[in-house]
Amino acid sequence: MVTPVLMIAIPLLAAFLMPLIKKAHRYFTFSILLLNAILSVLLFAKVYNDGAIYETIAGFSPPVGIYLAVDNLSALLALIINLFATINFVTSKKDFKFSMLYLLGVTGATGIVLTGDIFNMFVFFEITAVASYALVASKKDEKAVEGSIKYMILGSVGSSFMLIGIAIIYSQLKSLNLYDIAARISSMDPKMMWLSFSFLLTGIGVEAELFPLNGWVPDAYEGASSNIASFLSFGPSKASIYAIARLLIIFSMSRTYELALYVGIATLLIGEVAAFMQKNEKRMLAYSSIGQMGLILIAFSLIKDTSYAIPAAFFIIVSHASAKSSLFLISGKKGFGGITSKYVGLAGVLSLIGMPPMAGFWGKWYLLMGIADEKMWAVAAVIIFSAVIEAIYFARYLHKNLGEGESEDLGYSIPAAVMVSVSIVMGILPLIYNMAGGVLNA
Amino acid sequence: MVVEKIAVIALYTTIAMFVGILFMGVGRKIVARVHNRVGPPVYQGFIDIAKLLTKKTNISHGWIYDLALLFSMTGIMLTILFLPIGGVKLLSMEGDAFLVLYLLAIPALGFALGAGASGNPNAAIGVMRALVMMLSYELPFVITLIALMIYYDTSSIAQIVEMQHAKWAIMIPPFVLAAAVADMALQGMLMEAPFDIPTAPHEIASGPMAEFGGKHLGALMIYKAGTIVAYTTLFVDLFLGGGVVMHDGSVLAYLANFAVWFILIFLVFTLSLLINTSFPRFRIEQAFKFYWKYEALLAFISLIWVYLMVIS
Amino acid sequence: MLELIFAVLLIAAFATLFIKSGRIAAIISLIASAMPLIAVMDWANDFGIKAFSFGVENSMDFSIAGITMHLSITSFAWFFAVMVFSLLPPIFLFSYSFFEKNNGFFPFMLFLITAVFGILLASDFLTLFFFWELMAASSFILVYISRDKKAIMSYLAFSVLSAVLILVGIALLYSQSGTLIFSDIVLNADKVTVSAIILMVAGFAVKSALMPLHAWAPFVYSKADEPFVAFLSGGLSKVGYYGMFFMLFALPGAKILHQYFNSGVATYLLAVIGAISAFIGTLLAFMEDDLRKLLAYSSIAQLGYIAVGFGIGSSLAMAGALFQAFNHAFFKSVLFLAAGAVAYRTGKWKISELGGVGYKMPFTFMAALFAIFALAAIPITSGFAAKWLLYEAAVSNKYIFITPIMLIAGVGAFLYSFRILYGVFLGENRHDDIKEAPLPMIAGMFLLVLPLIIFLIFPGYMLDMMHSALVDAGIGTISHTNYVIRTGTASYNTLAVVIGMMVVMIPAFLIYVLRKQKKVDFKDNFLAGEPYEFYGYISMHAANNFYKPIEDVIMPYLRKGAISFYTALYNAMGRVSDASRKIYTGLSQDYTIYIIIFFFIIVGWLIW
Amino acid sequence: MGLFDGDIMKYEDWNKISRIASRKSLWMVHFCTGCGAIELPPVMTSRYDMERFGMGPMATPRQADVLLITGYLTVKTLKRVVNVYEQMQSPKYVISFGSCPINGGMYWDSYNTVKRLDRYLPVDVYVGGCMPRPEGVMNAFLELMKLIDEGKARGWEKYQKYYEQYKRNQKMAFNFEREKDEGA
Repeated sequence: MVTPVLMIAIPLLAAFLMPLIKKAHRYFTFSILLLNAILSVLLFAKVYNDGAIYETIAGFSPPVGIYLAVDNLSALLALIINLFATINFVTSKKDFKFSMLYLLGVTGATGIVLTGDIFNMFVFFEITAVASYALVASKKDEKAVEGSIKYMILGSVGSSFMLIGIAIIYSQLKSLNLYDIAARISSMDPKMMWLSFSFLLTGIGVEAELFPLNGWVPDAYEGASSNIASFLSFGPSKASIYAIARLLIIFSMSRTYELALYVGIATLLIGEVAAFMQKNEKRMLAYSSIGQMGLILIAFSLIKDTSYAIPAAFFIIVSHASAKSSLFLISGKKGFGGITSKYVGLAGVLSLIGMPPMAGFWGKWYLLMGIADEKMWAVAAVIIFSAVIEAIYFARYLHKNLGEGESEDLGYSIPAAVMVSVSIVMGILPLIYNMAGGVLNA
Repeated sequence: MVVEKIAVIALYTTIAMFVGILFMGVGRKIVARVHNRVGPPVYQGFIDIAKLLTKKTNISHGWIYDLALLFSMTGIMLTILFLPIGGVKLLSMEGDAFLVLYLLAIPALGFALGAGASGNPNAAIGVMRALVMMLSYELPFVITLIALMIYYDTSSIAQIVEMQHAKWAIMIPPFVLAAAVADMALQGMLMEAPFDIPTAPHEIASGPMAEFGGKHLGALMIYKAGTIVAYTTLFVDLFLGGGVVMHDGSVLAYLANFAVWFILIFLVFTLSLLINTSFPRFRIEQAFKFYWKYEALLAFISLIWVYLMVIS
Repeated sequence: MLELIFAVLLIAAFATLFIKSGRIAAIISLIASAMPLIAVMDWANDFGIKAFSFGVENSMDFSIAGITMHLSITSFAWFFAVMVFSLLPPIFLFSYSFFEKNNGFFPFMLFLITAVFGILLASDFLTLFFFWELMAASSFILVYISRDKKAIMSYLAFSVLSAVLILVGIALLYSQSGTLIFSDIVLNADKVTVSAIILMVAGFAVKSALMPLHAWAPFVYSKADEPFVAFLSGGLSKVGYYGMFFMLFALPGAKILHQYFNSGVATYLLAVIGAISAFIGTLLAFMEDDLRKLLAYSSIAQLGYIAVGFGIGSSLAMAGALFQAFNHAFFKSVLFLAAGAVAYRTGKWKISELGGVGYKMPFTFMAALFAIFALAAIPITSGFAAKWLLYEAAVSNKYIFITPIMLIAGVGAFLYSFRILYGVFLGENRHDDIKEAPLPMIAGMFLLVLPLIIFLIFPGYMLDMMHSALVDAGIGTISHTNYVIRTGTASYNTLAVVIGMMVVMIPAFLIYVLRKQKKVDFKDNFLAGEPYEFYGYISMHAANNFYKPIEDVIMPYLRKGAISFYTALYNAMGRVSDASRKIYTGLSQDYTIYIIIFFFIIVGWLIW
Repeated sequence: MGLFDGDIMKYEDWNKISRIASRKSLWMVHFCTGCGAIELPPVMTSRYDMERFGMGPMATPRQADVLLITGYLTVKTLKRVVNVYEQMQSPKYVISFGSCPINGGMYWDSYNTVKRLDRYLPVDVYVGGCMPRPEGVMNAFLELMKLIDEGKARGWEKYQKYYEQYKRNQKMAFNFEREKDEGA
C-alpha cells in the first residue's frame, strides 16, 4: 500500500499546484509535509517488518527504468527529513513561493535518500540544490544574496562534476542503476572507475560540505534565515552525505574508504578548528556542521570493516540533524530569552558533544567502538582533540547566550524543542540500534 | 595498671614541666652571662608564672580566646607523653614520630585560634609568621626524620631510641649532617634567633601573645616551657640515643638515664641559646629561603646518603 | 526495588523541574535522596556489617532491545556509595534554606544522583560510561546555572576530555578482550591494554582534580552554588577515585602495569603526581583570597593524598587512601556549606572583606572549626588516622621523595586552615547586623560533622567498613582493633591519645575553670596605646595579602602553572583557528579552485 | 570560683604569695612617653642590669605590671597613657620619672602639658630629678618592690575606688584639649 513513490510524487505535485492555492498555502504545505511524514513512518514500519523495498516506476525493469530502493537506513533518513521538515515549516511566515521552494527542497532531499538510480539521484540533487539556492536568498538582504550566489556557483560546479562522473559510468557500463553498477563495477577500466569516482565524490562533496569543497557553507548559513539554515542542516546535507555513503558502498574499494577517511578527518579538523574562535554565532554553527559532517564521513568510511559504522553514522546524523537544526532555529536572538530556548540550547549542545541521554552519546560510543575494532588510534586521537575543541567553543556559545535578552519567541523555540527532543528520544531508546543494524547492503 | 600508668604520666609531665620552667630561668641566666650581666635567678620562671597565675584581674575575648589556654597547655603535655624521656616510654609505644609531629600542631593551632580571637592585628601577623616559620623549618626537619626512619626501618621514636643502644645516630656519618640540619630546625622550633621574628616584641608587640595577659599568659608560659622540653627531647631522642646509657632496667639505670637525658637536653638547649645570642634576626622570607634552599638541600643529601646505605 | 529507586529519583527529578519554589523542591529532593541511602544501608549486610534489611536486591539487569545494562553492587562500590550518598540528605537539608527559588539546582542534582548511583552499580563498561556521561552532563548544567564563563568553559572542556579519554580506553580494552562485562574481562600485559588503563585512569583523574588536570576546579568551585560544590568536592571527586580504584585494583590494572613495565614505575608516578598535587595545591590554597578558591585548592591538595595511596597500593596505603576519601567527603562538604552559609548571610566571598563572622554565627563556626581540625589532621580528629596511614605506607616503602612532600603539604594545611579561621570567622568584628544561619543549614552541617566525630576515637570502625572492599580487590587489610591501628613498624592508639589528653588536661582545665575574668569588647584591644575609635576608618583586620612575604618567594616558581599552560594553549589554538579561517576567503573563484585542486589530488592519489 | 579569691585558700595567704611573686617579677610596659626613656637602656644593660630583680621590658600592657611615665606628658599623650594603663592587668603600678609629672617641671607654664600626673593616674613611686640618673631609677624600682612587699603599693586599688573622680579629671583635660582644637 505505502510506496516510496508517493513520498516523492505527492510533494512534487503539491509544489506545482502551489500557485493555484495562494491563500491557504501554508496550511496546504504543512498538511502535505505532515502527510509525507506519516507516509514515511508507515514506510519505515513496512520496511522494518518486510525488508527492503525495490520498486520500479512505469514498468521498466531495473537496468533501464527509474528505480527506487528503500532499506531501513534510508527509510529512517526519509522519516527524519520529512519529520523535521514538517516541524521546521511551522516557523515559516513567507509567501507561497517560499512554500513551493520548500516543498521542492524536501522532495529533492527525500528523493536522494530513496532513489536507487544514479541519474535520478542527480536530478533530485538538482531539485534540492536549486530550491536551496532560492531559499537561502529568500531573506532578501545583502548577506543572504551573497550566500545564495556563492552556494549557487559552487553548487553548479559540483553538479557538473557529478554529471561528468555519471556520464563516465554510463559510457562504461551502460547502466544507471546503483545495484547494477555495484555488481559490475569491477569490470570497469580501473582508470575510468577512479576518474568517475573522483568526479562523483567531488560533485556530491560540495553539497555534503566536505573540505575543501565547502566554501559556500559559512556564507550561506550566515545569510539564510534561521529556519532555512536549520533546513539546510537536516535536509540537503544529510541526504548528500548519505549519497556519499552509497557511493562508497558501490565502489567498495579499500582505497576509496581510505580516501573517505582522510577527507573526513580533514573536514572534521578544519571545521572544528575554524569554529573554535569564530565569534559570529551562525558561522560558528556552520563550521561546527562541517566538523560534524567530517565525523559522519569517518563513520561511513568504516562501513566495510565494522558493523558499528552504520549505527555510529546514524546516531551522529540524528543527533546533528536534530540538535544543529534546533540551535539554528533559536539562533539570531540576543541570548536565550526564556526557559525553553535555554533548555533547547543546552540539550542541543549536550547532544552534539555526545552526552547522554542524547543520540550523540550513542554516536560517539559506536564510532569509538568501531575505531577500536579497526585499531586506528590516530583517528581516535583526532576525535579526542576535536571533541575537546568542540566542547570549548560550545561552552562559550552557551555562556554568550545566557543573557536575558529579548523575550522568547515561542514560535521558534517550541519547534526547536520538538526537534531536539527527537535526539533525546533516540538517545533514551537505543532500540534503533537493532533496526539500523545490518542494512544498506547492496 | 591503668592507675599506675596514669600516675607515672602525671609524674613525668610534672617533672618535664618543672624542667622546662627551670630551663626558662637558666636560659635567661645564660643569656645574661653572655651579655656580661648578672641575670635573674635560675628559678625566675617559677616566679613569673606564679605572678601571672595570681594576677587579680583577667580579660577575655570570648570562648575561643579561652580555648587557647586549654589547647596549648594540654597539647604540649600530650606531646611529651609520646616522647621517650630518658628511655622511659610513657605512651610512646602507642604512637610514632608522625603523631608527635602532628601533636605539636595542637598547641600551635590552639594558640593561633586564641590569637585570632583576640582580634589584634599584631597577633594575626605574628601567627602568620609563626605558621610560615613552621612551614619553613618542617621541610628540612621531616627530611632528616625520614632519613632516620628509613635507616632504622621504623617510624616509632621509642624504637629509634632502642636501636641506638649500640651506637647513637650522630655517630653515623650521614646523621652528623642530618643532626646539624635538625639543630638549625630546632632553632626555628624554639623561636630563638635568628628565627625569632614571629614573636618580635618591638616590631609586632610580641605577635600572637599581644593580647594575652594574666592567667592566660601564665598558661602560655607553661606551654613555652613545655616546648623547650619537647623539642630538645625530640632532638635528643632522634640523634643522641634519648640519653639512654644503661639498659638493665634497674633503679640505678633509670636514674642514670634520666640524668644523662637532662644533661643532653640542657646541652642542646644551651647550644640553641648560644646561637640565639650571637645572631640578629632573619626576616621571614629570608628564614624561609634559608630553610628551603640550604637546609633542605643538606637534609636531602643526608637522606639520599642514608637511602644508598640502606639499599646496598 | 532497585528499579523503584531509579524510578523515584527520575520522577522526583522531572517533578522538581517544574516546581518554582525552592522549599518544596528541597523537601522532594530530600525524600528522593534518601532512597539510594536506604539501599546502601541495606547492602551493608552483604559486606559483613550488621544493619537493617529492607530487601533491596543487589543486582539488576536492565535491557532494551539489543543493549543490556548490568547493574550490581560490589564491596568497593559500596564503600564509595556510603560516603557519597550519606552526603546528600544533609546537603538537601541545607539547600532548603539556601534556595528560595528553584533555579534548576534540584532537578539536575537528582539526575546527578541517579547517574552516580548508576556508576557505582555498573558492572559493564557501557553502563559505566553511560552513567558517567549522564553525570558529566547533569553536573555541567549545574555549573551552567552559575553563569560564569571560565567555569562553564573549563568544566565542559575537561568533562569532555575525561569522557573521551575513558571512551577511548574502553574501546581499547574492548578491542583486546572482546567484552564489556567486568567479570568476563581478562587482561594481558600488552601495549594496548596498558595504554587503555593509563587513558582511563587519566580520564577518571579529571573528575578527581588531580594536578595537571585540575584546571577546572578553582573556577567551578568558586562560582557554582555551594550545595552543589559541596557535593562536587565531597562526592563527585570520590566517584572519580572510584573509577581509578576500579581500574587499578578491581580489574586489576596495577598488576598489569607492574607486569608490563617490570616495575612499579607507573603506579609510582601516580603517587608522585598525587604528592605534587597535594604540595602545590596547598601552596596555592593559602595564597588565595577568595574563600571558595581557597577551598578548591585545598580540595585539590587533599584529594592528592588519595592518589598517593592508590599509587603506593599497599594495604596500608589503600586503607589510608579510602579513609582519607571518606574524611574528605565530609569535612570538605561541611566547609563548602559553611562558606555558603556565610555568604548567605553576608554576601561576601573575599576573605579580606569578611572577618568576625564567628562571633555572630557561632554554630556555623563550630561546624567549620571541627571540619578544619579534621582537614588539618589534628590527632584528636579522624583526619589524622587517614594521613597517618598514608605516611606510614610511604615511609615503610622507603619513598624518599613522596614522604617529605606529603608531610610538608600537611604542614601547609595549617596555613590555610588559619586563613579560614582567622580571616572569616575571627578577627575584627565587622558584621554587626548579621544573624546565625537558619536552622536547616546548621542541622545539615552538623549532620555532616557527625561521622567525623564517630570515627575520631574508633578508626577501627572505618577499617571494618572498608575491610571487604580491600579484600575483594586483593589488597588485604591491616591489623587493627576498634581504636588501635598496627602496622609493621608502628602503631597508633587513639584511646591512648584521648586518655593521655584527659590526664594532662587537668592542670590546664583547672586554670581554665578557676580563672576569673572580665569579658572585654573587641574594641578594647592593644593598638600601641591608640583607642580603637581612632582607627575607625582603617581596617584592623590583617587579611589583605596575608601570606605576602612567602608569596613573594614562592609565586615566581608557580606562576607558570597548569592554568597558565592551558590558557596559553587556548590562545595558541585561537591563533590556529583564526589562521585556519583564512582558508575561507569568501571568494567564489577561490572556492572553485579548491574544488578543482581537490579533484586533481584525489584523482592523482587514486590512479597513481 | 574562688581558689584565688579566698574560698579555698585564705585571701591573705594567697595575697602574700602574689605579692612575693610580683615583687620579684616586675614587667614594665615598653611605652616611653618622654625624654626619661633614655635612662632606661643603661638600667637594662650590663652596668645596672635590672633583670637581676626579674624585671624586664614587655611588649604590650596586657602582659605588663609596671607603667613607666618617663617624663612630661602632653594632653594628647595622656589619652594614650590612660588607655594603656586601663589595659594592664591588676595588680599594676605606676612609676613616674623626673619632675615633669610631679609639677610640670620646665614645662610649668606650657599650655599643653599635664602638670600633675596623680590627678589622672595613681602613682606609686616618684623619681625626682631632671632627669633622674640610672641609680635613681634603680632605687625607685627597689622602693616599689619594698612597697609591694609591704602591701603599700595600692595605686591600682585607689584607681578602682576613685574611678569616677579620675575619669572626671581625665575628661576635663581632654575636653580642654578639644575646646582648644575647636577654637583654633
